[in-house]
Amino acid sequence: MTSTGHNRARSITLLVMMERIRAFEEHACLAAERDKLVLGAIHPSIGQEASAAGIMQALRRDDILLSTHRGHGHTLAKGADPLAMYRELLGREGGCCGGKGGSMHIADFNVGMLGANGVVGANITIGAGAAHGLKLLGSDRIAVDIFGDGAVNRGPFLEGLNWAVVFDLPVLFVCEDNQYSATTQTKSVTGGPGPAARAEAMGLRVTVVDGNNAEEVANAVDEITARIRSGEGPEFLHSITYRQTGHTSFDLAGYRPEGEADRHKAEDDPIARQRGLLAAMGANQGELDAIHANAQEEMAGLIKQAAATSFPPDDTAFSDVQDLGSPIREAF
Amino acid sequence: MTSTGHNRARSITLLVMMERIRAFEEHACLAAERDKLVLGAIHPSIGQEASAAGIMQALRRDDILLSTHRGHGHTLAKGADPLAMYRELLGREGGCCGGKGGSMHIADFNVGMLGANGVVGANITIGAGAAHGLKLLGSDRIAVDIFGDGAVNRGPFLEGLNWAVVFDLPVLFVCEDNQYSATTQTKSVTGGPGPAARAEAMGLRVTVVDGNNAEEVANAVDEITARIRSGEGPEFLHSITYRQTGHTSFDLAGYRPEGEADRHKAEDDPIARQRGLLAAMGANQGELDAIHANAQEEMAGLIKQAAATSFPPDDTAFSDVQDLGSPIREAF
Amino acid sequence: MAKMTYVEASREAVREAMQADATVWCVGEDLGRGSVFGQYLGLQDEFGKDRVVDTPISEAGIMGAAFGAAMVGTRPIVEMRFSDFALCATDELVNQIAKARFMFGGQSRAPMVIRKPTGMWRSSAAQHSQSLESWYTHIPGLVVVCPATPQDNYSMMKAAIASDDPVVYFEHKNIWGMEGKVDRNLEVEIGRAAIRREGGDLTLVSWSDTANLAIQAGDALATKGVSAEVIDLRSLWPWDKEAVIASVQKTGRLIVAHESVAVGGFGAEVVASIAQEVTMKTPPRRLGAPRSLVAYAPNLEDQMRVTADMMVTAAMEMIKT
Amino acid sequence: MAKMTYVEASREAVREAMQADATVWCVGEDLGRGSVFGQYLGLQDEFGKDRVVDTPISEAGIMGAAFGAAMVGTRPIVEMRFSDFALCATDELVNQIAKARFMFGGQSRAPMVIRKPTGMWRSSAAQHSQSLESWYTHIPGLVVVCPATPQDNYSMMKAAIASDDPVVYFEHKNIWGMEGKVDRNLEVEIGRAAIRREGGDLTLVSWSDTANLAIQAGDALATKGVSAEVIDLRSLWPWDKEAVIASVQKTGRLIVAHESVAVGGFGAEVVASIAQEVTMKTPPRRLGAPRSLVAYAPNLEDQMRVTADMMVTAAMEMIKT
Ligand SMILES: Cc1ncc(C[n+]2csc(CCOP(=O)(O)OP(=O)(O)O)c2C)c(N)n1
Ligand SMILES: Cc1ncc(C[n+]2csc(CCOP(=O)(O)OP(=O)(O)O)c2C)c(N)n1
Ligand SMILES: [Mg+2]
Ligand SMILES: [Mg+2]
Repeated sequence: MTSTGHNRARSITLLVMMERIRAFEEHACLAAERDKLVLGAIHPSIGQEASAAGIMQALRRDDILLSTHRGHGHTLAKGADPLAMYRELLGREGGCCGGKGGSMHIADFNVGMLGANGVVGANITIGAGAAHGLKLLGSDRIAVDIFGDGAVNRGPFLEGLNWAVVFDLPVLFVCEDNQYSATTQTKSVTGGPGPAARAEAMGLRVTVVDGNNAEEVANAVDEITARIRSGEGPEFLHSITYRQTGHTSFDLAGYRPEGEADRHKAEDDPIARQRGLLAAMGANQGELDAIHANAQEEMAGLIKQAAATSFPPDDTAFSDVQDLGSPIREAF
Repeated sequence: MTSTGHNRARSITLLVMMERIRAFEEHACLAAERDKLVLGAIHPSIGQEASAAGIMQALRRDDILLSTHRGHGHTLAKGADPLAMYRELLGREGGCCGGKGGSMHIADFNVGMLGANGVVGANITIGAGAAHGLKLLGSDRIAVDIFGDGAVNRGPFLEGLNWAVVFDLPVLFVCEDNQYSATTQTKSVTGGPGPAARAEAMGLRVTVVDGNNAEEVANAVDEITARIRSGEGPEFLHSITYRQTGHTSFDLAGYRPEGEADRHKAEDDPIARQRGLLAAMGANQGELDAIHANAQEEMAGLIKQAAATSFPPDDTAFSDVQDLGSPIREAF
Repeated sequence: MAKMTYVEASREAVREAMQADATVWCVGEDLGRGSVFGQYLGLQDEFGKDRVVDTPISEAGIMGAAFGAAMVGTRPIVEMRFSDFALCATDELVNQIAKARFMFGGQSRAPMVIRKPTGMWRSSAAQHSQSLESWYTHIPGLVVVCPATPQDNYSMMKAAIASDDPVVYFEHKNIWGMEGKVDRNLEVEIGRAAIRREGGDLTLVSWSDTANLAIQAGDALATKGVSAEVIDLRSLWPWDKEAVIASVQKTGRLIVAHESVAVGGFGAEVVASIAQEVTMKTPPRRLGAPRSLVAYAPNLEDQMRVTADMMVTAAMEMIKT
Repeated sequence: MAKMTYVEASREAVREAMQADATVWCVGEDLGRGSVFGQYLGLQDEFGKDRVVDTPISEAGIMGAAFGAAMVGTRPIVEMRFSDFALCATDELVNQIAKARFMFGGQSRAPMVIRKPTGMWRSSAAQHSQSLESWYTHIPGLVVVCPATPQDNYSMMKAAIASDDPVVYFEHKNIWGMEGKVDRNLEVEIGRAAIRREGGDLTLVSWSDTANLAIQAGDALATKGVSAEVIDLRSLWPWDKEAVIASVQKTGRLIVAHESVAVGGFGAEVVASIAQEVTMKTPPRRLGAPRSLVAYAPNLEDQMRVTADMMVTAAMEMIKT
């Protein structure tokens, strides 16, 4: 595969994954807003699915992933079970974190997904360290560490990237740049040319991609991860995309310039673009519609199943704390 | 004055200040090592005096300065009283911080020196904020914020520089690069090309100087501070120098490559270079020797005077804590 | 007297302080859109972007920069969004802000209000639910305020802004919408407790939203014939030890209740202080969270809560011994 | 039994653990030169630069990276140099490391030892002298260890490295040179106090270097005919409440002494816990630092110290009532 070529099977895989992520989150948002089944905040990645799909297709199941509060897509694409994820979002038994973490702390260690994070930027040093651990263990696994554009203004961005360069670690940092930090346009609070320039100045090899083009992301990450796995050191990917929704499912995002979101949805939606590409490659409308319908049907069924699950046993509130010292002995 | 010209009066001033800083610290080190009068650690800036002298001559008394654990030179050059500084180093009454801070927390708010800092890098955000305050107050004062090469690997470097750029603040950040972070060669733990590249990537205008050439530092800072004062925003100075001593006065620095320190002392001492320059400009040896002798005599007398001062009253251990709530009421 | 919610009350206090003093300003993330809970709604329109400052996501930067700006003569109000995120600025708050005045021998002041929305609030999980007020009581140089009502959130915010000390100001996320009458002329001295209910049988001490539960517990106990004195400390440093001593001298019984983890919580300080001074009829009690984490699932979250019922049960056990 | 200093004891424990388990490694600033107090002298020569890692000045990086490396199966020993600097990594320790196992429903472990040299040590001033151990007792998920002797610094370091929990490990800077016999076969269970001296008149509880002063106080009291039971808690979470209860049930009197600030210190937790369980002959007492800052001048620094004399005075006052 050249970096510009398209492999039809992979193109389909990318579309399928993006449709599944979109469907997963659309149903999660409905569950939150309409059905009040999700009590905590959820941060949809609707419009940003190309990064998740494009990056994860290049990873092995045992490679490591760290993500953010906006991590459903990454987690699903890494191979996590959507039913366990839904159960987690609904705080139910059988959730991938036993109902203890919720959307913001979703994790599935079985597929190398070591956690979303509720603290912006915190995963950057942790991801560097996971790669450090892999190197110490002599493993050929690699780590991918995804964060938003807002995170580049926090100290861990500098400390984590510097760490990876100094210790020459097998890690790919991805800035998934959706242009907003909550309600603030990130460029209004970011000095200088931005994430890529900063990473370059820290000594990382940098690639910038159109983060709404799944093929471009996939091609870039195929090459990058091959280099990293062969020991060429840490790299940085700046994936430029757009957050089509509010910051959380409850946020109407009235602070955005008029028409901005509509324009992105109409002209730059990663799923629509991938469908277009596949159509141009000869796929028929029916095939593409089926991918969409299957994803919707899958997630509609799973969220129902999750909603029918019971809440975790009360006493699990006191398990998984620590080995030494009982969590409840000083309680009341 | 052009940026390459030399003004004899200023050249003398620079030498005088450097000799005074050197003498101040030589006597402080003796007091620490030989006389056991200084109980805490002191971090000499011997070999780095050109930064202090060159930068401070460009500042007004009411401009703001923030510095580090290695801040004697900066503080003296900013106009602080060396007797009060010595008293502080010896923990005596009349010390500029009442004997409460010591060398590592030296400060003189009367001359705008808002404190050395015991936490590497912590002064970077504080300095940006001081400039922010000045701007809010509509003042024409500026802030200078000096830190070491080791500090560029801590988060506050990124957060402070970004802040200054985003809010377009009147602040000069100075990385006084003596090539060591305690016992570690800083380049061995710094990714990428280094401080200047990082600052540039954050959007600051960057100047790199030979930090052992007082004239070069002074010329650069004259121009930079003029720009900052006229509202052209924050800048960054990378001043490359060398720490001729150990990290503290007690550190023999056996970890340095053999001959490195000797070579620097012999070939690149900022005071010797300034003497050489003045000699080349026609100053006679006697005049230059007198500058040296005066500085030595001044500091020898002052440290004696400081050592003859009594310790602070015991009850000052409980003053200057806070207005609300008594510091001792819950004590024993 | 105006009727206001808890969130409106502190917003009003901030607005009035900003009107009265041009050196007062607010700094934090998303303030131009009101911040997460609407605490700043309208303030950027009124005072402009220079005095209601939208920042990068940069808690260390916010805290450090505000401190620098305070040292040169401004009075920043610092928004930390969730108290949990303030941990990203711990060096700045504890090693710098709290210590500067002392370390520099009295040369500096840090007149700052550091706002930390605190506590459990609908399935926010372990990183957005903590109550860490006891930490800051342990740090000389800091003032710690925990208002429980709209009136206190108005009056104590005013007092906090007026103070030259750095004030760590905990607003409880669960009661932003709580309504109450607010007298703009009422001054509340930081360090003075409020006796929310007088009683002779036992003393129930609390603060922040738990103080509201303590009032409920007092009401419930009254129906059982037990007269509880309910004390809302309102601030933990300084705290009104004298008021608690006077009450326990009268009642002979003490329960301290708080939302934060019991182990190492400020309840221990209150109990230890009083045990040292007053001989009680029955051993004192603390009610606090178990030493576990706040989970996301609502039923698990509830396991960490101290409720009015628990206070009633503990009180009845005490009365019966 | 070997004779070792306090600093040698933990270095030996680390060395042996590294010899036994290739996944144990050390990470911090200047470790190749032994770190500030010689804790790592020789280890880089023995184990190489990959297992004794020299880092940038980057506490948040060190803590966060070590955590990431722990989650993939290594066992990092994290050096914070001075406990004060660890505040630069508070989010990493408190929001991430302490919470991960729970938040992720038991999927992860963070087998880490976080070393924090602590306490007052010759004119180090406010930013290099703090004792903040009580903070970490308040954080579910963390273990807190404070050894006072070479033997404990050997045995408890071994236990800390062996634990799958994150252990916050406070070594007192004042006693690096303290010598003592160390039995390499002696295991010390974290959570088990040491009765340093048996006695029947009063119970004196302490930890870290203050426990050594408590033994001196016990000796001095003996010469005055007062028999003090001296308990060194050794770890604050878990802590040996049972041992203290048993002792106070016997003596009826309790003094808790520690170097950290009294307000919000762990002494309050001990006193409150015991007051709740045991009826004492006299009110319990706490000895801790005033709520002020540690100054640089030696005489001012001394104002913050809890001494053996103070313990004796407090004990004599108690005995007389
Ligand atoms: C340290 C910290 N500060 C603030 C927040 C609140 N917060 C949550 S998400 C968010 C915006 C993050 O922006 P970005 O990094 O671009 O990620 P995105 O939400 O766009 O995916 C903010 C400010 C937080 N979680 N952590
Ligand atoms: C946050 C923090 N980490 C570690 C230290 C210990 N320390 C004091 S000075 C120093 C070296 C600093 O190097 P650099 O910034 O280059 O300044 P220099 O000492 O060379 O002037 C270190 C590691 C500290 N004071 N603060
Ligand atoms: Mg974003
Ligand atoms: Mg240096």
